[in-house]
Amino acid sequence: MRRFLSLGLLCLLLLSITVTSQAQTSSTANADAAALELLEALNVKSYSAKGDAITAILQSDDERARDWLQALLDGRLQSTDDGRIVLVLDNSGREWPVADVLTGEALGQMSRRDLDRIGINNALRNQLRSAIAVVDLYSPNIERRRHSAERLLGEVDETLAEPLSELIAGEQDSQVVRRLSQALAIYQVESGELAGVEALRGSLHPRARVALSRAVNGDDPIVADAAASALGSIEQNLKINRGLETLYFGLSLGSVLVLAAIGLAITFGVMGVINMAHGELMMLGAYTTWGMQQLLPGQPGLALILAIPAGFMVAALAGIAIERGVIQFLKGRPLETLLATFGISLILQQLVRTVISPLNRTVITPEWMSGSLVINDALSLTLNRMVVLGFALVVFAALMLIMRRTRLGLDVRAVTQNRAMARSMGIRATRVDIMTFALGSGVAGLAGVALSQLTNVGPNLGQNYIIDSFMVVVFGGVGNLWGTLVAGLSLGIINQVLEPWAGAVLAKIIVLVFIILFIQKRPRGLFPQKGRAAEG
Amino acid sequence: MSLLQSLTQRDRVFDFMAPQDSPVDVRHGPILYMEDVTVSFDGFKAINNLNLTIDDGELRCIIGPNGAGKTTMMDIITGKTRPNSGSVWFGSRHNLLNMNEPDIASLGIGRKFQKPTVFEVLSVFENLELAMSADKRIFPTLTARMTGEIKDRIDEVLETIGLTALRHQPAGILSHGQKQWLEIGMLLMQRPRLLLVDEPVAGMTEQEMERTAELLTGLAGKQSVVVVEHDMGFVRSIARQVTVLHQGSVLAEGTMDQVSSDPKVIEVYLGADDDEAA
Amino acid sequence: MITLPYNTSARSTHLSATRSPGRFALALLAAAVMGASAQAIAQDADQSEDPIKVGILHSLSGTMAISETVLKDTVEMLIEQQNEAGGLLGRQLEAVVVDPASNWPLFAERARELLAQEEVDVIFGNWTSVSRKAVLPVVEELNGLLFYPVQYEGEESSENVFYTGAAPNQQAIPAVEYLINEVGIERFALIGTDYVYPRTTNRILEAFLKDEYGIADEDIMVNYTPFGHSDWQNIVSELSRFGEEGKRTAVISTINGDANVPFYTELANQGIDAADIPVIAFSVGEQELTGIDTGPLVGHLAAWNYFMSVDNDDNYDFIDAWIDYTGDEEAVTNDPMEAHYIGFNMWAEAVRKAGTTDVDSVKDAIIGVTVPNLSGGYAAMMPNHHITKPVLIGEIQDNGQFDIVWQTPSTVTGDAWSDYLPGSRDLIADWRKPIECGNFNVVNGSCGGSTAVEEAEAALAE
Amino acid sequence: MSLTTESSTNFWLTRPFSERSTQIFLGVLVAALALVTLLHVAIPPENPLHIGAYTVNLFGKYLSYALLAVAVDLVWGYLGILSLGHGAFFAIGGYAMGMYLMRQIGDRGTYGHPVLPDFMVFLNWDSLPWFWQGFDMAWFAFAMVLLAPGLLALVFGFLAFRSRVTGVYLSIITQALTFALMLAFFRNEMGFGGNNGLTDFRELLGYNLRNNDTRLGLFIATGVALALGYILCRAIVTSKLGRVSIATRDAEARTRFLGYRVERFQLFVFVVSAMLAGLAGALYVPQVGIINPSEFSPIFSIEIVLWVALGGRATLYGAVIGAILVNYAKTFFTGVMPDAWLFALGAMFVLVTVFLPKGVAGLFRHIKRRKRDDNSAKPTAPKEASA
Repeated sequence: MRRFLSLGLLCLLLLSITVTSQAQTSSTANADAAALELLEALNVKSYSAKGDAITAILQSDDERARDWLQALLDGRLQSTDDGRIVLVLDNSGREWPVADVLTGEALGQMSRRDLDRIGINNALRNQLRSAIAVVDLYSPNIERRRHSAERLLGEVDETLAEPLSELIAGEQDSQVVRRLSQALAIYQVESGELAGVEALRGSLHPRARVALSRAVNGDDPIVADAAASALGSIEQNLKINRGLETLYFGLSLGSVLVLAAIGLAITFGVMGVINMAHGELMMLGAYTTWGMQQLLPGQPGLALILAIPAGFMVAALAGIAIERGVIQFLKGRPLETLLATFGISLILQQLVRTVISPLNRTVITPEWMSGSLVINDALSLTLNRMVVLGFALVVFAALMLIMRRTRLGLDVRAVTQNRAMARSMGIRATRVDIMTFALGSGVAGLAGVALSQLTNVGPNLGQNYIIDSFMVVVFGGVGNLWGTLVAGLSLGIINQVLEPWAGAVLAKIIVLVFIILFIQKRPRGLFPQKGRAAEG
Repeated sequence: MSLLQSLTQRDRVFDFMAPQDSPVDVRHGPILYMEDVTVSFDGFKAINNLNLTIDDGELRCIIGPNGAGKTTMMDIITGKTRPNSGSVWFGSRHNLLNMNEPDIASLGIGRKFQKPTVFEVLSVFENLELAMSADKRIFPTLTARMTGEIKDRIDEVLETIGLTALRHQPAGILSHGQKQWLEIGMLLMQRPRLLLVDEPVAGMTEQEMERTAELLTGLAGKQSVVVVEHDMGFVRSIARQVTVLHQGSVLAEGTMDQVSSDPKVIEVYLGADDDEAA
Repeated sequence: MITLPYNTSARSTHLSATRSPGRFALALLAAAVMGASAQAIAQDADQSEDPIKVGILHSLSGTMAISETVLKDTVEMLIEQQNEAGGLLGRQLEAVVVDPASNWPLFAERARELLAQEEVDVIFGNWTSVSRKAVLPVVEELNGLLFYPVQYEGEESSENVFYTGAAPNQQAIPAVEYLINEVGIERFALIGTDYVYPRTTNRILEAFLKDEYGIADEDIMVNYTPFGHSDWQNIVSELSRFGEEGKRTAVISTINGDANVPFYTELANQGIDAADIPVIAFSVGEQELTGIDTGPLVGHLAAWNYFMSVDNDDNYDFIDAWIDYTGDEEAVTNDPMEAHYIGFNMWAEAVRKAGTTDVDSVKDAIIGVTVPNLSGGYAAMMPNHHITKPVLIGEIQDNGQFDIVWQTPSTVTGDAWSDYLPGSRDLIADWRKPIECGNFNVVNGSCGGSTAVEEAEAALAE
Repeated sequence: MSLTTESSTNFWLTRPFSERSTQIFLGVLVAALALVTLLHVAIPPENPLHIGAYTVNLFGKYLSYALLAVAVDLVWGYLGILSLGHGAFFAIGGYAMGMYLMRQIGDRGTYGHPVLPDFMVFLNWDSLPWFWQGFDMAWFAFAMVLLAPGLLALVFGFLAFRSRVTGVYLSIITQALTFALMLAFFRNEMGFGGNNGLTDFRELLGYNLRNNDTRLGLFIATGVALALGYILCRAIVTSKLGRVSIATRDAEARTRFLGYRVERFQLFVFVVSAMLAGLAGALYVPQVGIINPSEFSPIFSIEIVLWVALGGRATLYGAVIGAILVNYAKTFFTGVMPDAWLFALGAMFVLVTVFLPKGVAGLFRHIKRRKRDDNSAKPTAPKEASA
């Protein structure tokens, strides 16, 4: 349906453009008068009348036309009780700020009760969308041109073909040119021209693929064969991309598991504390991110960056509190720690529910993390997950450094191997315990910060990860950081490889069964280690 | 990694058809026979082509500096550690290398650990009861009753190891020496053909040592006894045959005097006698 | 936060607690005595000033707290308003709040407590189907009243339950018709959490699409995920591939609460634009959106019977009252809240009509009761214990609200038994005399289903 | 275990009766059963001392939990195996019972199908899946209540123990087991009703489940089952096999050198425990009226362990006290402070672990020892190393 509209509008538009190019622009005063008239025309019941009004606005040479259409599309074009048309700037809350639709100057607040949206139905929506798309083809703004060029793929027909080739000739932005010519090629393939097939060879864009696969069944054998061969190579190419994609999915899921588990690998693996509150420490990290964004409205990116140290600190402090308040009394009684920390996790959850809210909190994804990195038309890597993946690796590396290179790491290992001995050598075991636990908790906080970009920030965040975390740590071999890394990533990949053909649920089940069998094959995990924790 | 694989895996199987304790055959030759046994823990050879034979009813002392492989040798005999190569026979019928600890134990090889390990929360009496040679399958164990002669036997052993007064105490509260005794007592309850005794007198007073010496020598003849000990005095007091281990293989063998006069031995071991004995 | 209900319900049990501290060691005995004494107090309370007791059975902890807590608050607010307006039949209302903690057996236990112990006159509660199924036998046995405010899979009509949420024909089917007729969708992906509501809805939709619009099998994709599923990468990329076959494609999502955030996040990041593949959700409302950064989701759809953005003064009053009650300027309202609003008013109306809170009288009186809903229309209680509702389609806006893009011309009557499921095609529910049956078979005119009997015999014969 | 082994000359099953602790326990249990029954039946409802059907039902539930806790204590307390997956056996037993109850509904379901349970009609299944066959016969179903969990425990335990998986590793794979089962049972294709599980039960052995007398009956039955289960566990624990278990718990290697095939003893006790858990589940289901996969959730299994720990590990009666205490507290708090009960529960766990390391039972024993410190009282609490 959009197709006809776009074509119709295009003709109108081309016409109007050519007209305006000669005509002198009249004085702004009567332009505004005219514009107001055009807009008033929108404020009618019948949708067909609105449609005409829209076309009228398009034909008017007013450069504000696009903004008006956009506003209409967004439902921000509203009429007051006295029939005046205004632009609603923000329609949340009870009082809405409005602006003059022509000059755009603010008119202050108005009660939502006194405002009525200029309603549109879906037909109008499509009309508006395509209209805007076509207008954008001529917009000076490259982004808009690119966007509307994207939309033209597979939408071209003979009437659009002509002006399109002119546009390609006149266009200087390579991307737009590429898209437009692809759009043209698709049209050519659809109309059975061999040239189009050649042009589309190797293109991974779905629309291109669709066009070719249709051409394969076309009546012209030459074209059909060419299309078939082109399609073949494309399919081949797609398979490879599919594989890469799955691998990426696996890695990113794995990185989440690693992040969630790595803190546990320290508190549980090294200290032998079965910390059921680990998940809630992650939750604290996530909430810190949210809090930061509340403190710094408008700059989610900065808030997120700041949340990294903040989240670490918050979780670490909470960890210290737990260690001092409870765990220190349970030395050498790992099971007791399970009970106590489980109690703590309950308390923390309910605390968040009562203090903040039982509802999930919105954590905004900053610009530089949203969207995805486009490798080609068939493969694009989501940015947020890529960042998380990188973050996980950095955290891991940092921990490795701390454990291997710093005094703390040395002390920790000493205390782990032989507490009494370490003591007698003047290592302050209690202090080491506090530090270790704080470190583990802090890392949990970091995991929370990362997770806030992927999933719910709510009271249940922790529970959803605690089980998996233990699985990963144990699968990797308690007390072995490398084990945790390998375990996390491999489990992630296995899961994602299985998912397409086994389905999400079955995949998870298979992974669990795999873990069970693996453990009974290697009772101490991937990388067994000696030491207090290993005796569990 | 498949389930099937792991089920058909050879070692550590629940051998439900494990050999019933057939009598140990010592008609021709020794009760314990180790040949060319080698064990290496990631590279380091703890036992290196060890050859050792113990005759029936013999009492043998094994000495050697720390790390000579004494304890490892016992681990091999009792099935705790599997050698990389070599063969270990109990009598001329049983190849110990394809048996697990319980089989070997029920075959009649008892072991006393270097660090005394008794069941701390169980009473002295119960410790002995568990050690007693009996049908050790599940249901017999479940339905087992305390009969008169069992009690007599336990009392007897309690007598021998002088713990009668403490019979109802949890073993956890015993002194180090007493634990040693209890463990020896547990060995006696097992009625083994071969006793492996690892440092029996560590932490014992003079008198206790003497009692232990009597005990062990008393045992010899009825049973074969292998004693690993650092305390030269004690060894001298009981030893007829002495084997010196060094770096995982036999350095010298013979009576105490022969051994102690052996230059090689003096060089590697007795030279450091004083601090070893300490 | 502490309102009347807490004090009373607390009082009763506190006393009992102080009665037998010494015997606590022998928990059994202690428990026995406590239970008894607790009951005793409850009875004392009854003899005294005798308020109308309204039970509230919503999870305040556990996984469902996220959705259910606000419903508890809603009912408390409505009770407060009712009391300010002079109560009901000259008696005050009193809320009895318990926490089933998102644990299904606990739901049954709590329901029993409310009815047998606290002797409440009506219960507002439950969210998940399974919790309703758990409570159902209890409510029927003890002859209570339950108002269930959430859209559900249908296939049920109990004498003691009133379904103020949408049945499939009040949400799913109109939504699909909208997609086909207004948006021109030719290809459908049905994505849902693996439990009974999505399963049934999707089965109804599949049948509907094939029978009514002749959609081919390969143009329908069905996929189920576990609860709280958080890794949507594979499925979303599968979706985008599914949508690339040249036909206009839409996703119909019956994904349950918690899993939505990661789903939409993934959707946004993999760049699936509402203009290309619109996602229409049946269980994502304003409440859920408060947890999502809606910026990238603008244009995706949801089908409900109410949206906070409904431009109607009753609605604005309700919202204002809600904001004042919660004291949170950002507080949002949603469809299940409206359902409770309607349900509560219907019950109150029925009580007035019957002049008593006696369950049987109210049950009879409530059928046919009509009260205004918040979208400017009226809701009527039908003989099958479902109500009439308008169906609204809303587009997600960047401010977490829905922009209503379509609406059924008139209200739709809730249908307990779907016409698109073989098992229930011939069943109707009618709780008026003479039928008085929840699963009346119009073919063989008998109460108690028995449509499937023939099929069963056939199956057994094989 | 106040009596010494020497006098244990009598038959192993009757041995517990000569024990002080068992006598007290059974005494209290019987008294409680009698009291509740009396207060329920004899006392008229208006009397403040009357116990309502609701409360009876509640206690019935607690008792089934108590039996479950005893089962866990048997493996954890005396064998040193911390199972974080016992909820699985409980749930499987429950499902076996649930399937029987579903079949009993017959054609009274909403769709009135003579054979298929509602949810199958609803999912368009035309015939009963094979694993539902036979569950219409009580004897078969009840046998399954014990056999199904027992079999699972046998296979799982066989794999785990023969390869000497111990400590945390064992705990975690038991957790993996129950987690996997939960996900599996959530799937509707599995044929166990998916998330909705099995519900809407009508009658058990012909007795109407929606009738208070049946509830009382179930309550008493559960009490009896608890008593029997307790006696059985006690008998095992006081037998020589029990001492072998303790030996295994504290010094596994040593026990092997004494000639005991440790893995077989572990397997035996594990299977017995699993069966008891299954029985508990089967008694639980008809009383709460629903069984669904959430019983498989790892968190629930952890909770069970918490009951035991809170009551006092390795005492059996401690497990009973713990189970009843925690669940009573739950009921109590969720009623009194719906918004904040988790605080109370959480605090309870923390405080008990910090201040009562040996649980409530430990407290008892402590007091007892205070009263008459005879030095024949022996520490039955395990060394943590075995955890």
